[in-house]
Amino acid sequence: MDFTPHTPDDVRAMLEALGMQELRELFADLPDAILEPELNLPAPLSEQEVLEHVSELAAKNAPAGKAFLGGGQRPHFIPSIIPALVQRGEFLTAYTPYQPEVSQGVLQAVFEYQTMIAELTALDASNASLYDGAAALAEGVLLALRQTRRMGVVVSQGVHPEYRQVLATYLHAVGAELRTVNLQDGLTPEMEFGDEIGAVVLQSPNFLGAIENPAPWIEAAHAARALVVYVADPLSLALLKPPGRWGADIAVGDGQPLGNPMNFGGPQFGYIAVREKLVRQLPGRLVSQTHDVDGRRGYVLALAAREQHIRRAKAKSNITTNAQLTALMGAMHLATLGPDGFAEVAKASVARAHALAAELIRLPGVELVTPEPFFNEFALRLPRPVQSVRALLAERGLHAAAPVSQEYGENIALFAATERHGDSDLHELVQAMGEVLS
Amino acid sequence: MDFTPHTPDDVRAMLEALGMQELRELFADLPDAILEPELNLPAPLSEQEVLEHVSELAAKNAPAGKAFLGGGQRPHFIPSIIPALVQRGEFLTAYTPYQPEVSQGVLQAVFEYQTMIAELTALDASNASLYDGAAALAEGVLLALRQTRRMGVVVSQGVHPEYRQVLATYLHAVGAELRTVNLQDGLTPEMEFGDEIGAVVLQSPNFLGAIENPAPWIEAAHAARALVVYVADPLSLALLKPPGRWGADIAVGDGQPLGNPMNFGGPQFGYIAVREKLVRQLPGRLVSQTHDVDGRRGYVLALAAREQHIRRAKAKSNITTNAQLTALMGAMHLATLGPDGFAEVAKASVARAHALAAELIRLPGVELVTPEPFFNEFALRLPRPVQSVRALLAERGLHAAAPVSQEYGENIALFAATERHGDSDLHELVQAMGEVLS
Amino acid sequence: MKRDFPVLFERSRAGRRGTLPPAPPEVDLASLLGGDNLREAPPRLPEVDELTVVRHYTNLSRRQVGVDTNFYPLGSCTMKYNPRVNEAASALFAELHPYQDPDTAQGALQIMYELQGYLAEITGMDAVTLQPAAGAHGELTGMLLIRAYHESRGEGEQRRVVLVPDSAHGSNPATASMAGYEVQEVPSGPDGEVDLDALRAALGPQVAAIMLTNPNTLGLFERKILELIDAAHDQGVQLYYDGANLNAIMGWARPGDMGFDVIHLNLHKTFSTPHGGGGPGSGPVGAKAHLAPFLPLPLVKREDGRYLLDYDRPQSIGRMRSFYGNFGVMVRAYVYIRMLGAEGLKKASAMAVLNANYLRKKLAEVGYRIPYDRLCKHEFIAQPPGGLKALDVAKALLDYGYHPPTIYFPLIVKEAMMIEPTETESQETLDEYVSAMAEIARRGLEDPEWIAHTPYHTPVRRLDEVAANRKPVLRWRPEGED
Amino acid sequence: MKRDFPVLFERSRAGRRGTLPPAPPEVDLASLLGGDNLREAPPRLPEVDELTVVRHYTNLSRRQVGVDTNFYPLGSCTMKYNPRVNEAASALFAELHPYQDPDTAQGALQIMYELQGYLAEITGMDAVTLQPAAGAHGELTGMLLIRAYHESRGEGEQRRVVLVPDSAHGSNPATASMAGYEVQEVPSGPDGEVDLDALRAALGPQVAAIMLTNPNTLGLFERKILELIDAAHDQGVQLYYDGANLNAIMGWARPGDMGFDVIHLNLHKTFSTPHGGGGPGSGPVGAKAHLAPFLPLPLVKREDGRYLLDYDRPQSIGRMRSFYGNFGVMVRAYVYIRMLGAEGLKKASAMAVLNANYLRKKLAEVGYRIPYDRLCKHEFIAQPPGGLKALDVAKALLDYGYHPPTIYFPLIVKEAMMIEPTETESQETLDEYVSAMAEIARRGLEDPEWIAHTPYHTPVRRLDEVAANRKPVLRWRPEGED
Ligand SMILES: Cc1ncc(COP(=O)(O)O)c(C=O)c1O
Ligand SMILES: Cc1ncc(COP(=O)(O)O)c(C=O)c1O
Repeated sequence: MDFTPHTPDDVRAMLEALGMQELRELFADLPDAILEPELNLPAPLSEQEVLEHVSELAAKNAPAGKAFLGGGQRPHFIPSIIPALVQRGEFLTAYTPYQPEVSQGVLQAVFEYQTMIAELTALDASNASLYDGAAALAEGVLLALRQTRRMGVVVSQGVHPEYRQVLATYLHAVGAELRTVNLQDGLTPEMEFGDEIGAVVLQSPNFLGAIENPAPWIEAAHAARALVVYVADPLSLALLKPPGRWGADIAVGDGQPLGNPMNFGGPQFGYIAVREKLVRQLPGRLVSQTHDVDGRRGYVLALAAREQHIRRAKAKSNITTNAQLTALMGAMHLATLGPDGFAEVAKASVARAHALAAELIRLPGVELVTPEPFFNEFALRLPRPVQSVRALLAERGLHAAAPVSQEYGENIALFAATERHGDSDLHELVQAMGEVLS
Repeated sequence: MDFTPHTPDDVRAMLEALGMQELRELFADLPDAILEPELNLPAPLSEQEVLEHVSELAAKNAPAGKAFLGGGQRPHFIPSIIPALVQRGEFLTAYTPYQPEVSQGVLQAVFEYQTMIAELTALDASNASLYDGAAALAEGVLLALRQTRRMGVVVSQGVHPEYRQVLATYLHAVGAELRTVNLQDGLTPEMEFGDEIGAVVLQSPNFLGAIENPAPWIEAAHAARALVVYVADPLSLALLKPPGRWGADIAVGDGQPLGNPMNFGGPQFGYIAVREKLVRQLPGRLVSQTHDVDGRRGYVLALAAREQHIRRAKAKSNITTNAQLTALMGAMHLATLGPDGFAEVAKASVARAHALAAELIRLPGVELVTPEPFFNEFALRLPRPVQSVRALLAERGLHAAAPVSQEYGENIALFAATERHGDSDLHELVQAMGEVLS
Repeated sequence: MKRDFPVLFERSRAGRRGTLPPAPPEVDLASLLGGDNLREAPPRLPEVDELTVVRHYTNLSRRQVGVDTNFYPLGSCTMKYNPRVNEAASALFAELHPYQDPDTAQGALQIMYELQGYLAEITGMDAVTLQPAAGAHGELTGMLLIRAYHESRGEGEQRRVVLVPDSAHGSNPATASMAGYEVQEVPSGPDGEVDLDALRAALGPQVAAIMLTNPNTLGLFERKILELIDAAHDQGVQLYYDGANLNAIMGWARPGDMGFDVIHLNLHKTFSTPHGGGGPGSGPVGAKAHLAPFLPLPLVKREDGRYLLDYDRPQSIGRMRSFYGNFGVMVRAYVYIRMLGAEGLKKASAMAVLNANYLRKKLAEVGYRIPYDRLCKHEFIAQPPGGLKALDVAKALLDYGYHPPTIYFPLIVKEAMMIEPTETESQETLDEYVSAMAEIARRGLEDPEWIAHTPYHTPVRRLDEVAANRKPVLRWRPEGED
Repeated sequence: MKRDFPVLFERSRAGRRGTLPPAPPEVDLASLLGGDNLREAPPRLPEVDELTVVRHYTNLSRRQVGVDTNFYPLGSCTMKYNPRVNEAASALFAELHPYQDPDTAQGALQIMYELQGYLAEITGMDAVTLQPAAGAHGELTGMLLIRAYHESRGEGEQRRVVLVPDSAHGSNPATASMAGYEVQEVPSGPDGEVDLDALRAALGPQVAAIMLTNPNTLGLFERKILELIDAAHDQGVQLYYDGANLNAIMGWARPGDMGFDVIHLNLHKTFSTPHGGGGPGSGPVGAKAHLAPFLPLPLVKREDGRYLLDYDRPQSIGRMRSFYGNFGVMVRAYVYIRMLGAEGLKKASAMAVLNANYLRKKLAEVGYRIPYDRLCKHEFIAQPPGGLKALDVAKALLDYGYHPPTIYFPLIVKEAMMIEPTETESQETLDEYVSAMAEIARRGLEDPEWIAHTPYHTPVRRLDEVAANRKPVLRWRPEGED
């Protein structure tokens, strides 16, 4: 099934209007040599058949809706209104709101999203979204380099290793220097920065779950006139002092914990928020309030002169399509929870994670790697190879013990807990871990 | 969680506006003796908790999405657009369109539904829907009795036994006489009707799946000036000669086969269609086209003088709430399939059922009870008690062999097949039946 | 630029396809089905592509309002918020067949069993059937229970009359007729309640039942309910409670405790299941022990930890519906009750009553007349000020973004506007609504032309209902066909 | 009566709750998290009930158009129908965690593996990464492959320039910059195609790559493509294909066969995944064998019937995104490809091109100018007649129920209207659109005042963009706060 409405008669009539007889004539301007290749693809399916096929594939996976896995993605409960609202065709099938008169729905939703991100981070302005946390980090650092006109970057090893890898790829491209500072006892050590450093990056809670004290780094960075890029899990901002309050210039992160499904890692969205003075350096879309000719409030895309379609080679970024729908889900999620519900979810997550850690470290050979205080994830050193522990747990229908990259040490696994885990879930995992490790 | 928006401050302020201090005062007009009973109900749950609970209950069922069960409900494939569209909040949360200016969505959808039902049945007019097939039958017969001013009803045993039971309940209430004519060799025998008979009811394909020849009954009924109520599975009307063409006056049936989920038997919808002269006897809502003050086409509820809210004790029926949303799903389903797709689904269903019957009757001791031609359901006499066969199949993950009431004979089971069944599904059932019966 | 919105059939083009089913097996239909049985011409369904279907219904929905879009205080209809969690929950049960082995549907039967129990507890009844498909269907079921009861006592012939207050919902007298009874109207007194003396006078051995709504359709609680019921019971008369208005007193009082013998509920009102543009609903019926043997087939019972469908009920009135009722709706109501619990149900009613009284007070302050201006329950009746018509106020409200109240009902109040805000609306919404009502009243009195021609900003404007009734056009036809 | 539509924050009331999570365990946050680390004041999120959230977003969506509501011929964006089956399918995979044991995600990995293969087949490339999150992200990935390739050959320092036609999409030069290159524009000739002589002149050992869209943004197929590529390859220059426009030639020709070295695709355009109001998308990149070693980490491979994530790729440019890309979008595209198959993809492109040419012809007939009036592919450029402005025609279209084309792009055509009808629109829709365009032209020329003030019937009318740029208001603030 191909979704084209054309009947054979339609095709004939339309070709005739063009003075043509055959569809091939529509491709007469293509070189003959390459025309009409045989494509080796499976035969077409009806909707019923494709859904049966995909359901069979889905049955080959074990859903991880109660995963104890973290590392940038966690299972959170998503209220039923959110898929119902976000899947309304108008949100789903619109594109970038170039025509504001008929796009107030998306525009206002973005404006509200920007406000929420500014509130969470305690910074002045957010853009409309970026691809993911890693891209947000890369864009945040490039922004800092543009602003400071420097080419040196220092990143803490506490930043998600995959984010750092993406950052490295982006920075290599523009010839910037990236230096990584290793964690000491699970925390970012204090240090000073030279005047070649334009951006200083740390994450809190860091990749191992530990809550950092960012004050010394921020002070040192500002002393060197570098900008601070602060990577924060947005759920942590329900309870923890926000980047803006610590003095950070730029906050970035991944929106998944704001009620986006895990989707095997994507799509979700990246957020970026900055201080006022950096607004015109922001990459991507920005929505501004304004008014129409009748004086009614309305919203438009603003400051497009930063963007590729106007500025081309000199644009702040090449980003075009962002992650509007998943960001909208995040905004709906925050709206549905409100400040109290948001704090309660975070609190439940913290409480569960601490309860779980307390149990797991009592297992023989298990050691807490993450220094306290930690948030809702923590790393353990296990007495056995982590991949096999994860596999043995999976056989018991449990998803836990995400392997942590070697750079942090041997046999380290990450665990997380959220509001989705009840006492019995924790108990089941502890039980299984006991069996698996014994 | 109770979905009330009132904060404690709101409650206080609103009570104050009423000169009250306590909520209890709002119930001061209730007798003290009965006020504030202790209700013994489970403790309130959050959305997350209730979904976990209900998911556990759901896990205690075995979904019958590939059931070979019929008898008024069958699994059919539902295109994804249908739930997406029907669950739009405007359709879901509106009520009877009393205010046509803001209800054109529902009104026009009903108008189109009425047109489709008229087309399927080859009759002149359909109402907006009734509860289910059984209620539609009862209402159809009451309509015929009103019109003929008679109190005698003859029904073929080929009509779904549950529908006949409902009919009996309704007719007993108004003191009408109901006579049932038994099937002979699976078909309704020819007969004549006396002049006390106002309504004559038959079903084709009948409950055992056999396609009846309704012509003799219809002729005999009309000779006695009785009206004919024809019960038809709407899917069969994709291929079979429609009630209107056979000469029936009233067609009724259940809309489930038009892409309504089975929902353990409800909700779906009942349809009723009649000849022009009976329109003002129809029960329930009717939507008519009209125009607005600017001359634009629009739709309104019409002929309300038939209905309870105007006519009270003299209304044609007491029906108020009908089955609008499920009827809308039926209309969307027909629109999505179109005449060709509708015929193809019916054809696949017929082909599968015949292929299945051909295989099953080769099993030892199995006998085809339904005379040919049949449509997409058929009855078999089994060499073992049907309930136990059904149970043994269920253990193998198969849903088939619906027990047929004793009145049709001993150990009779109903089987159905639809477009959802592939060759391998049929094969699996035949295999399992072989095992279960051996 | 506002053009007629096309009927889907008008978008049809011969040969165009929507969803393609898998190619059906090649079979000879004439030989399988009998050549004479085949349809000569296919039904003329629209031939449209999938995008056209999507656009058509999406845009139709945009010509429609609902609780999800607007404040919708339609009296007697309890247009409360319909939680989406209900939809998510009921979808988990969509693929159950009513004839599958009950051992493979234990979760579904458990829900029905527990819901029967919860509703009995909430209403103060002894047994509940979930079978009726809507409120009116429940009414008929309930009246047939009463009838069977009288018949079982040999009083079936004698008790031919059902008393119904003149304020009753139309479905009550209509139901009594369908149940084979003669309907006798009982007048309301000047206080809006049933005239107890008139009622006493009407009682007698010929009376089978009284159908009452309490609070009644004026939103007033019948304060003499206990005496009334005693008087009726003394004469062997059964008391029917129309529970469509239970949202007013849930958790605060139980019809069973008042003495009612039978009750129907509207799950699609009180228990938050969506109205769907007119249904499907669900109308469970609760009955006292003496009526329980007559409840329709089957009930769900529990035996040795298993749930089963009980057909062994020899005194039953029979079946009211195929299968087991609107199960999908039951799941929604079940979820709602589980989320609210006893305290939540009680709070919901309290907030519904608070909202109604607050709105009554505020509307009175801006000039609307309140014919029975006393403590109301979940709804109340207002009348427009001056010579304004309820219809005009309703139409003007459309331009202000509100769904109007029920108008011209109950019939005993002139220019009645029956307003039921429900508990899920906030004080701000009520205040904004009052402002709009005030402005409409002021403007309408100043400028009768303006109000007589409202609405101006709706997808269509006032429609010609007279033409539709005189010469109804109930189906689309291709041009040239009549 | 048309009032400002409130911002959700304005509907907030202190203490009001939406969804209630289960009550969290009682713990002392200060001791668990460190007192100094705690937030002093909670973020000021809206405090609203669930119904308010539902109404707010429902009504916002009613202030929004999309493919589901309107014909949306936005050039360069391929606003084709987004089948709902895609959504149903991707929902089946929503609860997979990227770090769960790959043996428990074999179905997901199989989809990725097969999709890599299908896209390679469709584009004529040797290897595909699914990691990029959108087209522009794919461009950057592709350009980094080229860079790594040149570096691997010791030509990294020398090849500093990327050639980009002046008609290119803005993301191309922006990408080249992000990839660390100097951008040099190549002019288009009078026929709208790249000026081959100018291009040849620009070629040299300093050039790393040419980024080309073919058909280009004028909708024209670059007829000299094979010569052009030969000339570039002769100089060691790599050819980048911006595949955002693949909808024009799918199944009819493959960029790989033309000689391109690397390509990105937009699953959210060509492969029918929804645009979501601006994303998320997915921008897979295909590469010829010589570039494959540089593809980002990880790829999905198959070994002994198992699917696994391959990180063992020493020459890789590294990671472009966390995890494995926008998997949910991949499922949608996978479903689409499986439904269409080779013949369906080919038909989709043919109908897209047929629609574009038909519309081009018809618009010319009613007076629109077609600057390059020859066979086009999936889109074409038109200019309004007389002195009309593209902007005004666009705004007038809004009142006629259409989403306007892309306007003022590409930059090389004055008053450009870039029209891409896509294959999922019917002839009738195109004809109706032409009528509207004709009427707008006629009326606009007759009545310049009318067109200058369009639209009249939209939720808001023309908005003050100058004010928004001069003094942007990027967030809501409570009254009194600045
Ligand atoms: C008071 C009252 N009784 C009975 C009914 C009938 O309920 P239903 O519409 O579900 O049949 C209604 C609603 O229409 C009602 O408001
Ligand atoms: C020709 C062309 N190239 C590249 C892009 C960039 O794709 P994306 O928006 O997915 O980043 C687009 C679309 O915006 C495009 O039209």
